[in-house]
Amino acid sequence: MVPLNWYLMLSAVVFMIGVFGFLTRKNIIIMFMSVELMLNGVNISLIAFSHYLQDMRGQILVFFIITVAAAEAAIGLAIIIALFRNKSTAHVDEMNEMKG
Amino acid sequence: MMEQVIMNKLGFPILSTLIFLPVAGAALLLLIPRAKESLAKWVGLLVSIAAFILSIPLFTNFDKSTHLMQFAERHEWIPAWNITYYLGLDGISVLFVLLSTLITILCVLISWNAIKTKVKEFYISILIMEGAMIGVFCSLDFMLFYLFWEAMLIPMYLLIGVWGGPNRIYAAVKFFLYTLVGSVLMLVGIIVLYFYAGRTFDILELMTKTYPYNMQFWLFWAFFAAFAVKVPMFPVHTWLPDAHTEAPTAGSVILAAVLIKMGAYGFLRFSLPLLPEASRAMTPVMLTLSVIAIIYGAVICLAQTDLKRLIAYSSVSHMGFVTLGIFALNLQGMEGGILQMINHGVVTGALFLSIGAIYDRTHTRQIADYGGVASVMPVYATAFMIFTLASIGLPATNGFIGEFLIILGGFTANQWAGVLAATGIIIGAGYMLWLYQRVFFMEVNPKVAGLNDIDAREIITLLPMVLLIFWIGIYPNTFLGFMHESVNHLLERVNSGSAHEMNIAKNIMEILK
Amino acid sequence: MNNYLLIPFLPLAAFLINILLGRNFLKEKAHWVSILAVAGSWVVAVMALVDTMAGKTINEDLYSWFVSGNFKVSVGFLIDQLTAVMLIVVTTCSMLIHIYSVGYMHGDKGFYRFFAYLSLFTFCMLMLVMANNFLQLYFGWEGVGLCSYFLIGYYFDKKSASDAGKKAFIVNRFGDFGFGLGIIMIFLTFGTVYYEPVFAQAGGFANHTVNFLGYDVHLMTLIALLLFCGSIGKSAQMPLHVWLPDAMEGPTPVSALIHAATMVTAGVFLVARCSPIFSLSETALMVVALTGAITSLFAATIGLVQNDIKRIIAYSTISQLGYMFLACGVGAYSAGVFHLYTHAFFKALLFLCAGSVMHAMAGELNLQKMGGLKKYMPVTYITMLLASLSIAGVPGFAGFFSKDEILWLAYSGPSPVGKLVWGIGTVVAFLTALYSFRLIFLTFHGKFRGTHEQEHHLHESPKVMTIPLILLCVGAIASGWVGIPHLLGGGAHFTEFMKPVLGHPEGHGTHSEEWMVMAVSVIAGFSGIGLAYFMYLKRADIPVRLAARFSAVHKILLNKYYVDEFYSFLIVRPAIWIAKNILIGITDAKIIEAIVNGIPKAIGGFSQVIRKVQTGFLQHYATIMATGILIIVAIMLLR
Amino acid sequence: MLPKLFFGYYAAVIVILSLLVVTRKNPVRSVMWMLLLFFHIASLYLFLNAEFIAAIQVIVYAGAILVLFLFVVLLLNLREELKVKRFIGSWPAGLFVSAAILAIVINVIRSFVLAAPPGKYSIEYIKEATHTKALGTILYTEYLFPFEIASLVLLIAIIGAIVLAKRKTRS
Repeated sequence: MVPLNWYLMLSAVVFMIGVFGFLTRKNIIIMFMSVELMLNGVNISLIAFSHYLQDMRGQILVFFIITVAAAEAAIGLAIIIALFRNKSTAHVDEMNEMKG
Repeated sequence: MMEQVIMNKLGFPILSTLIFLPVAGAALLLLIPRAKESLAKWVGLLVSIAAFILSIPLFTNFDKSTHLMQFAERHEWIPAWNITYYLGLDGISVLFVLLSTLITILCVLISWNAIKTKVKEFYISILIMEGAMIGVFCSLDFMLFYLFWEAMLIPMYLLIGVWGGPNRIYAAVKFFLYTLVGSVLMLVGIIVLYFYAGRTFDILELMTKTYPYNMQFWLFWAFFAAFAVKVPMFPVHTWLPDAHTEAPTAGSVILAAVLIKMGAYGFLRFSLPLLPEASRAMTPVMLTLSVIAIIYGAVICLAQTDLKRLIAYSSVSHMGFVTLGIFALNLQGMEGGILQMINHGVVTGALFLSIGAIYDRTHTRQIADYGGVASVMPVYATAFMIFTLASIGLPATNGFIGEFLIILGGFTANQWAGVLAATGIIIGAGYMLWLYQRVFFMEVNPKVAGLNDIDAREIITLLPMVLLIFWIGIYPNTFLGFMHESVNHLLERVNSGSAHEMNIAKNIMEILK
Repeated sequence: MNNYLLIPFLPLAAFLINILLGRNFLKEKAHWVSILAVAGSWVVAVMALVDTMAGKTINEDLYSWFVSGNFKVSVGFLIDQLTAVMLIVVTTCSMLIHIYSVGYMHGDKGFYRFFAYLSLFTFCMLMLVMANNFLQLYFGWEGVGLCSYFLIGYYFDKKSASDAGKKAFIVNRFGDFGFGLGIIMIFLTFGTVYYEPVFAQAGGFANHTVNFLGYDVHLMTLIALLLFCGSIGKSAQMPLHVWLPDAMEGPTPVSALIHAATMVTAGVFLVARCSPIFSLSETALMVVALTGAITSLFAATIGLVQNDIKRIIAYSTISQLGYMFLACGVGAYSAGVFHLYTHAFFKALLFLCAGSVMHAMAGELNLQKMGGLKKYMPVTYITMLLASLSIAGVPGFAGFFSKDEILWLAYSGPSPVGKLVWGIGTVVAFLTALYSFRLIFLTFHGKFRGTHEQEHHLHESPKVMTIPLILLCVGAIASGWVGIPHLLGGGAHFTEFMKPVLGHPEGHGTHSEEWMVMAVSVIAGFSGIGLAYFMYLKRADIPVRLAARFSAVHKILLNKYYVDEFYSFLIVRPAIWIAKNILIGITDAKIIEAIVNGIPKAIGGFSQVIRKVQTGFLQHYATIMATGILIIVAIMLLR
Repeated sequence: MLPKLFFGYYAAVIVILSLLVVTRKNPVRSVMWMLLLFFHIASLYLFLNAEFIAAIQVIVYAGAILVLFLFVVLLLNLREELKVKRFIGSWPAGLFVSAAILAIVINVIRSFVLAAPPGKYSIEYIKEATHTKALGTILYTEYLFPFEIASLVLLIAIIGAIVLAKRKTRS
């Protein structure tokens, strides 16, 4: 039997790789994919908990997360397209309209 | 707490009607096309007149024999936080509602030709202002009160900032920030009270509790921040001259006649009954600040070159009298203070109306640009003379009754306060008569030669003020009668649980050894 | 009672009619309303006098003015002997001056306005004397001050006139400041402001002291002196006399009515009315007596050198008012009121004659440009001469009896300063005669010194003006006859009549002393007249030489002891300077505004620093956020 | 032992693929690696008795979302992407923060013990009721309301995406 801790560690690693990608990549699409990676990391731990606790709620939650992820991907990518159209770049370091 | 109030028996919810009729009128104005300016004016006028007529039952049906809240309405609003929609009037607040409805009509009238841009929006602001002002005076729920209190800021901010003079943005922002900083501190105070008193915003219920002195002390200063700014008391008065100077006529009138009364009203309605011990302990400070305001405001008027600025500083001085009367903590002072609030509303409102009338003709506020106006506009000069005399407290005008009672009360509370306040009256005569001389007397300044005298509309605008000045001056009992019971009750509350005597006769024995 | 209500309210009605309808409807006929009203008041006032002589006094409330707790005050009327005399003085003078004004103000563009103000003044003055409580007295007091302000500044397009009006009002406010405090002290002491209970209880407080502004003072002295502050202002006593000479900017009938006969005497009336309070304080009485004496001397010396015909009479008024206070100060209230009553006639007459002269001289006021007018205007000359004889205290004339009574009571009375003020009073009697006859001689005798144009224009005034002069002249001669002392075989009826209100002063002196006092004052009066004759008619070079010889003294007198300049230097200019430079310049601008604007500025400056954190890069924000999470996680999990 | 071996394989591949996703310069390659990653994660779900979720993972993530990503990547014409640096200047900070959080979390997870009692959805129960039915029953009864909201979220997302991505007609 694989201990729960292993799954959780895997989940944490995937999540933190996502965080790392989000924090460091220039390309906004890759940043977006990093976000998906983070969501998947969370999903792994939720499914693992669901299995070990013998409780369906974890899976329900994952189900909703995937739904929201889909919606988020649609909107996010639409924003990226709109952004690209205006700025002709997909690099976040070239977007600093909010500079104080 | 229902037994503490007399529910509204008029057959219709008069206070709610008074609050929301102007708001509904404002909503109606929204529907009017922008181009139809005169229609917007007429709607504004009719709505304000309707509100005034509806407020008359408050005057006629008021039961002067009780201190209880009258015309009360109470509905659940946000039960989760125990916030209720709770309205009512007592002898302290009823006159201000009447004043508000009257002043609004006059503001609409005086702005008839003066406002040329964004006419519809102007009247919307005025009407919303009216609703909020009445709401402040009627609220018996602290949260509701705070809501109206802050709601007043927005139309006033717009009135100054959109239709004001050249430096209006600065004045509007200054006005807004000053008042907001104060009221936020009050909000903290309200929340503290809410939790201490067992989660209620009901003002009447809060008044039945007693609070530890330490807490009272801090709450007093939190409330002071809100109310003193509004009054405005001495060190926080500098927004007033700017706001008055830059505001359009109607804005100045509302500001002078009603808005700055709310500070003093707040002291009466909240600081004194909720925090009696702190109020008593802070009396020396408050009296000192009042006396400083009286003399400081008066002396500073001597050097003003701008008409509206001069009247604005005279407001500081007159409101010093009001706070002096209130914190004298005796019957004469307090009744004088309340009456003086009405008086100041009438007189300073009238002065601003008059200045607005002549400003429409000359477009200058500099005193040096005037001179000899009495030769050119005799009717106007007569009206202005009456307002000037009322402002300097000549007997038979309303100013005298208020100032005399205040000085009597102030002198009883603290001899120095009374004596120093009385010197304010001397200086008051000095600057007002000097102003009158420079504007109306002497040779006709070419800049005012050939001006038309005030027309029927302006006479109608000023006439109610003249009548009120003499009515209050010659038979003030009509108005003082509203106050006796409520003020007595308030004083009982303030002086409860201490050896401090409110009866003047007892004070005499202290004076006479 | 109801009839008596007509006394004040007829003029009020006339005022309202004139002010509302005068400009558009009544115009040149405005005087009818006012004259009829004041004539009606006069008739009722005479009825009131008759009633009071029969011993009937009235004290009734009309309606409750205002109530606040135990403070209650009404509009109400008290008609007793003192009031009745004042009513006669006020309505008579007012009526005659109204009539005179019809001629004097003829053709003025503010004709209706003038009569409206006169009516309003009459109303206020009557409210003042008829009040049965202090607050209504104060109402009338301020009301007459207001009318005085209006009428002094009647020619408001002249700067000097509007300045003078304003000055009168503000200077009076200084006095009223004390008066108002006095009323408050009265209320705090007695719990009421009605005369009757106050005077009834006053005796019970005779020995009380009170803590006033940190000092323990004698209660009655305090109240009396506070009230006296009001009198000083209204009756133009030192140091608040400065407004009265300037008040001559108003039309001459106004000077006669307000600034000679009635309003300025209100101060004396107040002291007389409050005699039960004043009598309880020796200090207060002494202050009153000395103030009166010093003022009368001071004003008389100024009057000697002035050249403006109306100003001389104005200083004469101040001086005579000082006399009245002198009388009150030695306890001889009825003598003071008696002098008030005779003075009203001869001083009003003097002013009206001066007005008549001005009328003839087309507004010229300078004595040095007149001379020899007696042949052009005989009625004016004779009436003015008689008035001057009266004021100089020539036996038989009204002024003689009142002045003599004052001097005798000062000399013989119990007052510790009696002998001193008697001495001053006698000197003043001499000076009065001197400047009065200087005026007569320079105006009416000798050669005309003005321009030819003026000389051509000289004429006697119309009947509507001369008839009031003649009627007042009768008063100036005969009004004193009601008070002929026992010594001269009279009955001293006036004093007897006033006794219920003002008490009877006890003078203790022998008949020979009384003769001596009388003789001294008569001699002083005649020598003044003689000296004036010598100096201004026979040897006109003497005054010039004297002025040159004592140029410093002359200059001080000519400039009225520099009191105006002193006030301007001490009060007016510092106040404006402080307002401009300290309050606006420093307190408001540098301190309060600095704090108010400084806090946002500091916040703004701080924001300028920390805005650099806002790089606008998404990932910098995200990194900071992640760092925050790191810290939270570290704290929560590694605890 | 076998399950641990399986787990070891999947875990290693998932970590490697994740790293590849976030470090590739060419976005198209990242998407491809991510596709592979999702299949591995789906397999892991099967391993945890969540076959429905595994299917969803493949269908929605791999089939829908990633295709969308691919579309966008191709749409944006990222030729010059290959010429610039892939990380921002301050990437060490990001690396440090994420590594530090990871270190802490791993450290805590090591000693994590599941203390709660197991629920009723045991393996036997699911085997009997079938996984989809068990999930469906709870989804359409207890979680009906969130489910409806989720559908609303999707609807709004569809509209929002159209509005945002649509070219402005007036130029």
